[in-house]
Amino acid sequence: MNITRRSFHYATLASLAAITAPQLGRSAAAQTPKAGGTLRYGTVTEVTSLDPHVYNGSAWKVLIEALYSPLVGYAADGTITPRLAERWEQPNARTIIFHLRQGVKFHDGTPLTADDVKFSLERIIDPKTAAALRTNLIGATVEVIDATTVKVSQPQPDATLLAILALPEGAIVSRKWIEGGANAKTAANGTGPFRLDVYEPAVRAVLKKNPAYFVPGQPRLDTVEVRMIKSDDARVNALRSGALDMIDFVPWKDIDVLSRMPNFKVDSSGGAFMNVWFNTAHKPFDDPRVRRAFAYAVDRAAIAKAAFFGHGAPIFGPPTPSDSPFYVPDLAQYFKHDPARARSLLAEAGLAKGLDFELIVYQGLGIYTTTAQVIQANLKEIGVNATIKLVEWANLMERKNSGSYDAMLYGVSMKVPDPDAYAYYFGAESTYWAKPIGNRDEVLEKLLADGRATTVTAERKAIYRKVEERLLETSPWVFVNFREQAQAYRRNVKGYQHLGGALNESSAGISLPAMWID
Amino acid sequence: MSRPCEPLLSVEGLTIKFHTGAGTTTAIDDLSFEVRRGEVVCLVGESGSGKSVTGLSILRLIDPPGDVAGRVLFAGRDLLTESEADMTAVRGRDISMIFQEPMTALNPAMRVGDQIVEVLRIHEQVTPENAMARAIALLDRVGIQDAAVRARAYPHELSGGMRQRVMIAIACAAKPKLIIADEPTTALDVTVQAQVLDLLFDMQAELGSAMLFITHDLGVVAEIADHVVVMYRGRIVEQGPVEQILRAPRHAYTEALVASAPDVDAPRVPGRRFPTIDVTESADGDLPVIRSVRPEPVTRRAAEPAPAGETVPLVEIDKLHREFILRYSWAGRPTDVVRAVRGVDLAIWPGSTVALVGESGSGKSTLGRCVAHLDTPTAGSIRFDGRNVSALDGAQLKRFRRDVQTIFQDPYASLNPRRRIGQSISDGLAIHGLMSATERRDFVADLLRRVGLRPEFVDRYPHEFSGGQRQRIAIARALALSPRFVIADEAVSALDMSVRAQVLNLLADLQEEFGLTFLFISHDLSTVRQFSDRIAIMRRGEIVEEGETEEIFEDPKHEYTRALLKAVPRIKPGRNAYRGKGRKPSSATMNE
Amino acid sequence: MAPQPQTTVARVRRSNAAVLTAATALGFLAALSVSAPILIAADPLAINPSHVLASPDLVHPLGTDELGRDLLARVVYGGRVSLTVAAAAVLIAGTLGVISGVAIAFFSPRLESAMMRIIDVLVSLPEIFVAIVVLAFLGGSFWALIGTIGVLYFPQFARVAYGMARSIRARDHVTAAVSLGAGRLWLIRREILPNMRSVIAVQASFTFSFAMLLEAGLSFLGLGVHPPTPSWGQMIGTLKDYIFINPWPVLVPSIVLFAVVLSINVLGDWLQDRLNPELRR
Amino acid sequence: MHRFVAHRFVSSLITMALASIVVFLSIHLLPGDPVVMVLGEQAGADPMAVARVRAELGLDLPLPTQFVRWASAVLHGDLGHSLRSGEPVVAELARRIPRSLEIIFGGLVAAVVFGIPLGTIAARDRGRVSGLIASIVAIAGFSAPVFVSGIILVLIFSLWLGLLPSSGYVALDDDPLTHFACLVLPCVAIGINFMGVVARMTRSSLIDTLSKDYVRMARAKGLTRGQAMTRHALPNALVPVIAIVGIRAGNLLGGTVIVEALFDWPGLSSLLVSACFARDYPVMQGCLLSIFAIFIVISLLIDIAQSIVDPRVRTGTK
Repeated sequence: MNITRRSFHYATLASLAAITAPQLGRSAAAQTPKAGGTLRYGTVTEVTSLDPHVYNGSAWKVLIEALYSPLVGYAADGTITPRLAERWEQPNARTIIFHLRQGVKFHDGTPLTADDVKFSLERIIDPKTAAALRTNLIGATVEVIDATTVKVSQPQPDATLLAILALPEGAIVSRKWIEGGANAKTAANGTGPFRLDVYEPAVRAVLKKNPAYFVPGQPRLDTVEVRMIKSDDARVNALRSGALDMIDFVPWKDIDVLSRMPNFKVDSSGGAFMNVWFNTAHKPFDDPRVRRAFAYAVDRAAIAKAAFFGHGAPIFGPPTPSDSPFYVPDLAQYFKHDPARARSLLAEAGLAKGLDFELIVYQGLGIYTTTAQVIQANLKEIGVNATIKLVEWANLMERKNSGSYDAMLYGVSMKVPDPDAYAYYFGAESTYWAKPIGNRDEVLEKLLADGRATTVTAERKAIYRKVEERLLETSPWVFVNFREQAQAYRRNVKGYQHLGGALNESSAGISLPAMWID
Repeated sequence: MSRPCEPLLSVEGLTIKFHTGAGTTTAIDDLSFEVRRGEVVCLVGESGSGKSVTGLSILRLIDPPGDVAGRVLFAGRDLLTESEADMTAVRGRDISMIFQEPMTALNPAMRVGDQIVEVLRIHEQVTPENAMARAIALLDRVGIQDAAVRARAYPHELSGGMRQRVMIAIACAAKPKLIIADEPTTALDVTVQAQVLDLLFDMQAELGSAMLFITHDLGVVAEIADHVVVMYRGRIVEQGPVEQILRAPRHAYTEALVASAPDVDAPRVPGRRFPTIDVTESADGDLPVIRSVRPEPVTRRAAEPAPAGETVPLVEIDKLHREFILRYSWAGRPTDVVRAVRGVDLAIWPGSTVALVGESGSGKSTLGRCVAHLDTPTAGSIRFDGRNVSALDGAQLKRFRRDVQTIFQDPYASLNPRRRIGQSISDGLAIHGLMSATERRDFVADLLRRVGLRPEFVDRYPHEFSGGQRQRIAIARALALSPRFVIADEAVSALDMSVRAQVLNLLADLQEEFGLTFLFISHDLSTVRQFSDRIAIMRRGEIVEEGETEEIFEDPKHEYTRALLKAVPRIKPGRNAYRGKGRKPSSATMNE
Repeated sequence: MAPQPQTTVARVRRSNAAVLTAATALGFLAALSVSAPILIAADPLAINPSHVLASPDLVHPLGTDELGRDLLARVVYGGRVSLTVAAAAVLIAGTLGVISGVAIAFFSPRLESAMMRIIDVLVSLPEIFVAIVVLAFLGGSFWALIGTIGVLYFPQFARVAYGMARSIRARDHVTAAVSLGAGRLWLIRREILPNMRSVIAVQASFTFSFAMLLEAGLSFLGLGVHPPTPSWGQMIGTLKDYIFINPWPVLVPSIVLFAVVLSINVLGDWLQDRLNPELRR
Repeated sequence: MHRFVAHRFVSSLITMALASIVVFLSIHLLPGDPVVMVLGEQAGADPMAVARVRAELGLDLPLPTQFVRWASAVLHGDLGHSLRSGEPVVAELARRIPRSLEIIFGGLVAAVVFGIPLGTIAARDRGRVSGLIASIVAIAGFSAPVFVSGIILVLIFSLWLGLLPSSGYVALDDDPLTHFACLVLPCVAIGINFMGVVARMTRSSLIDTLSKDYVRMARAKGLTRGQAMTRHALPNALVPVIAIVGIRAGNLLGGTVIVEALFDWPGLSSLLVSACFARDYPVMQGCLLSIFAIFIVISLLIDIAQSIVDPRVRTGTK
């Protein structure tokens, strides 16, 4: 649900970044990059804060990725690469030691030190910051070993630590700058390939090349102009009329339209996924049979076609992309569209006559209302009357946090390429979904704890298979479909690599230093 | 008086038809008359007679024009066939026009000087500076003091009389050969009317123009006209020299019209009724049969008003003040106060009629409203039947509301357009919970008969009635509660002369029958002489003179009363008070 | 002033063809909406994901929407919603506005100006803000939508009613009723209200068209009726997204809405013209 | 005249004070918690974090205290800081208001330029086909939802003809030409919508004025029909039109959400709406307060404009 600038937390999910366009990389390599030029980029997100630790929508990720650098980062193929740390070692499952690059300077000219790293990570952990990565790093300690060496330790073994620190939200900020009273929401001082030239919250940001960037030859662009255009039509029309070079979040209806046009290229891949959330404390949704009945009733293919114009792969099993190492093929067809089965499950639960309930739906986006209407029609087939209640975001949040809902349609974005994300989604202590409604599944809790404690991939695969089986059996959510997130750009924009899964939102940020205008 | 031979304007067989959703109406039917050089022709008629349409159609200013037939020859050209461009050259330069309402006929958003300049610059090649100089000279000529300053004024900053002077200046600016004046003085007070007429004919004499003067007022006709054209329902019923028309009218309508005009110089005869016009509609759509009716005087009066001193007055007004605060200062103190009524004392004896006479703004209506308890005096007291009116409440106020009724000036506004007249008349009974529904119906039918209307009208709406009929309905409504005291606030001013006489007669009859006491508020001295027992003359919030009717008329004490009396136009043919006297404008500037 | 029938320009009626057309169109649509369940066989809620955004064919005379629902059925049923919302909102706004406007005109001068201040505040509040506030409190629903639009337009009625009530109160026939002993209630019921009916009717006709457009605007912002219930505004707001895929579906509700608003305005204009001499004060 | 305007001004200030209380209350009583919006999806559900941030923002104080704090800050020219961006609200408003005024002004100019002639034709030719057509064209302008007419404008002028940018905002000092090019479509969209109101008002006011004696008088002076119309009838007929244009301009301040969204014009309306959805109290209050203030200024301007056109207003005799 990372579409708008609403604040979301990151999440980790059992998937490494998927490369959807390897051919792109080849064609890009075949051409000679040019230096200079301006990229005009239109984004749906109205970024209202540039604080690199507090999530502020997908374009925020792009911006902070361009302005700041984390210790390590993701390469276009999803592997972890050096950023501010030129190398690192992992002495045990709880600890990582980072060796910083020499001579890196912040945009204001102050040199980067280990102390800045300690400050930054502690700032993330500090509850006052309300940082995106806080829950992942709670309890972690940061030790400055020398001016260029930092040790990060977790109290328990943590397989996800490096993956977490490689996210853009793990940005390193200057202690001096922050403690000097700078407003990190409206200004930026990082070590990234670009520096902030102009910024108007929710309207635009202009980035200029950072000549002192630590990667030689990058960035290639002189200027990146980011325009925040919430209206889908306005954004698409701006691209079509040549006012923009590239847009994110291409509306699904326009993906095919733009693809057919000769001067535009559209890259898309699965990102966030849509779900029906139940309040398992409310009758009759405390009964797994009822929830499973819903899961059988929903016609995911119809939704993919109607709401996403074919650009939303149905999720019949767990929400793990097929290119993930944690993908389990035999679970992938778990819930097929089967109204008869759904009816019999309802009958088993004593609801042969059907039931009435209210489906809470966000009002601000067409895909939600369209999806909700298909679900409503599907449920009608099994005798369930769903009343769609459209609410604005603030209301949705309030309902989510107070548990005042029977069921709601909710989009979940993948933020971290690790299956530990399940703990965030379903863990009893996570305020994301389970805690406000008091949902606790001891079986699941145990599995999730095990999964986090081991770093051996084979063991983790086995554990997370059980996690997924358990989730499908109990169906606290009905997984509906992946939302393809697409970027469209003019053919003369080169060097862009579209990434899937959890890195989807960061694609533009990761590609930006290498991009150029032909 | 013989007519000059050469016709300046010759209207021949003018016929105008309008097409409306309801069908075709003939506004003007086969009209022919002439206006010769230097002559004053009066077009006389009651409302709806087509006299104003005639004036406008000469200049082709009717919008939309309708179907026009006939010829309008002006200096040998047929204006009806001229091109629109040629007409614009005629308008204002050859023929100019003066309208009735100077407030609405002057552009409220334009300085008066500019409005004069405009007409000069349309018709002559003059520089703006010269035009303005001439405009100021003209303003000076029409008797506006400080003309250079007043030229920069907006119409609303001038008094009614001054505005009409500006109109005259505009009309005369291009030295037209013919001036069409459409009721130019009707909206003015009688004293101002005299001055404006004075000026108008002064200017006419100076320019040597001819004039087509449209009016309903025979008094004015008598004073100004050479030749009179009498119109009725779009047709000319009679025309001729003024002496002939007024002294020896040939047509019954003219005769009735002359007879029904009140004569301010005729002494009061108690019980006498005004002559009226009787109209019998003919079946074939032709003109109705018209005759003049002179009712016999009512010899016996039911209740001769008790002379002063013998009984207690029904209404006693004591040092009454009424101030209107238009603006407050920041501190909440009034900064702009109009003192409408200033220390009025007046007593009204039971069964009598007191006429309160004054010009506009004299405070007479405010006084009436205070007496009717429709307005609250600032100071002083009004006692009705011994009780202080301002202190009335509850049952006493309810009783007062039954005892005191008001008849208003405008019969078009005083009846609720959304209520059947039967409802309107019986509203008072319903409010006071008198009688059952059937009784009320019978009672209303009776009342309607009594005021001279057919009982079947009970379910009709006001718009189905003529002005005179509506005023009768308003009277019936006022009488439904059997009041003791009736305030008639300009109750006949809006009515045509013939209807006015009928309504006045009705009021007099009703007074006899029910022993009513009247406060008769009017600006018109000519009607009150016959009608009232006593007269109070009001001016600027004060009563300047009060006394028996005949005393006031025969021996006015106050200078203002005398001025008022003198200004009333007399229907004495041949008097021609304003013609050719070549008076200096200085006399016309008084009292402005 | 004496009546001057001769200066009242003969009232010209605009060629009544436009009015007639407008009235016929409205009447036809209203009749269609009322009798929708009898006339329209198709279910406006039945989805068909394999036949979306279709142009007219034999099965779907007006094509289908983004979920493959029959557009004819949806336009007709949507008309019921849109017309009901607008009518009910106008009714609420009119009733509240007339009551408060007339009441204020009868208050003491101090209270009168205080109340008018409050009305001024309501008028200057941005529509969208009011809509968000009301919907946040009531949650989006059919009735909340009616309430929102009603609340938004009530101050305008209040102003008109207030002005009319004051001007009518100064007329002689009201004074005459006072002098007959009529109380406030009598005056309001029999003298004031009947005489402002026509002006209120004109205001209502214009408000009706504004209400329809506002419904559309709120639907555009996702603040309208809840799907799958169709309303014209909501249909336009949704279908306009697909204009590059198939421009036909969005045209259907747009043209209908346009025609209705146009018709109402033509009628309103005509009504105002007819009343114009009455309005002259 | 001065007194008249001053009086209006003072009573407007009272209105504004009243309005700010209404606004403050309605905003603070809204369901939906700004703290949750600040904290986001996850932390927002943590009661401890919520309580802490609430206290930090002073939102835990009793409402009257909060109001007094806010009001006294406002009197010192401080509208607080945005909960989302941390920017001073004043700075945000200073950027947004001129842009809003720009499209509103442009829209009104377009509306007046097209609306007054249409209304004049409709009044002059009442009862004729030309008048009917003018009326219908005018009405048609606001019979289409602005998002439909806006899209049609983009389709024609931007995507088909390629004459104008489909959307966007460029600062005047960055690129004046593009700035005005971007301005055209939103202004036309507002103008088309509003043209009908102007035309209709002009029409009914003019019909009224044309029956006035002074128009006839003007023609009796020898002016042509057209001269009488332009010199005498129109100036007087425009008095109520000015009022409606002004009031409408005020309404547009918070009423151009759809146009701003459609044309990506970052004005006041979209700020207000996004602040509303995010429950960014200081920004909401700042927006509404400035809308009220501009409303007051506009109504003063209306008074002044009317008094220029109609001298009767000046002396208050009307």
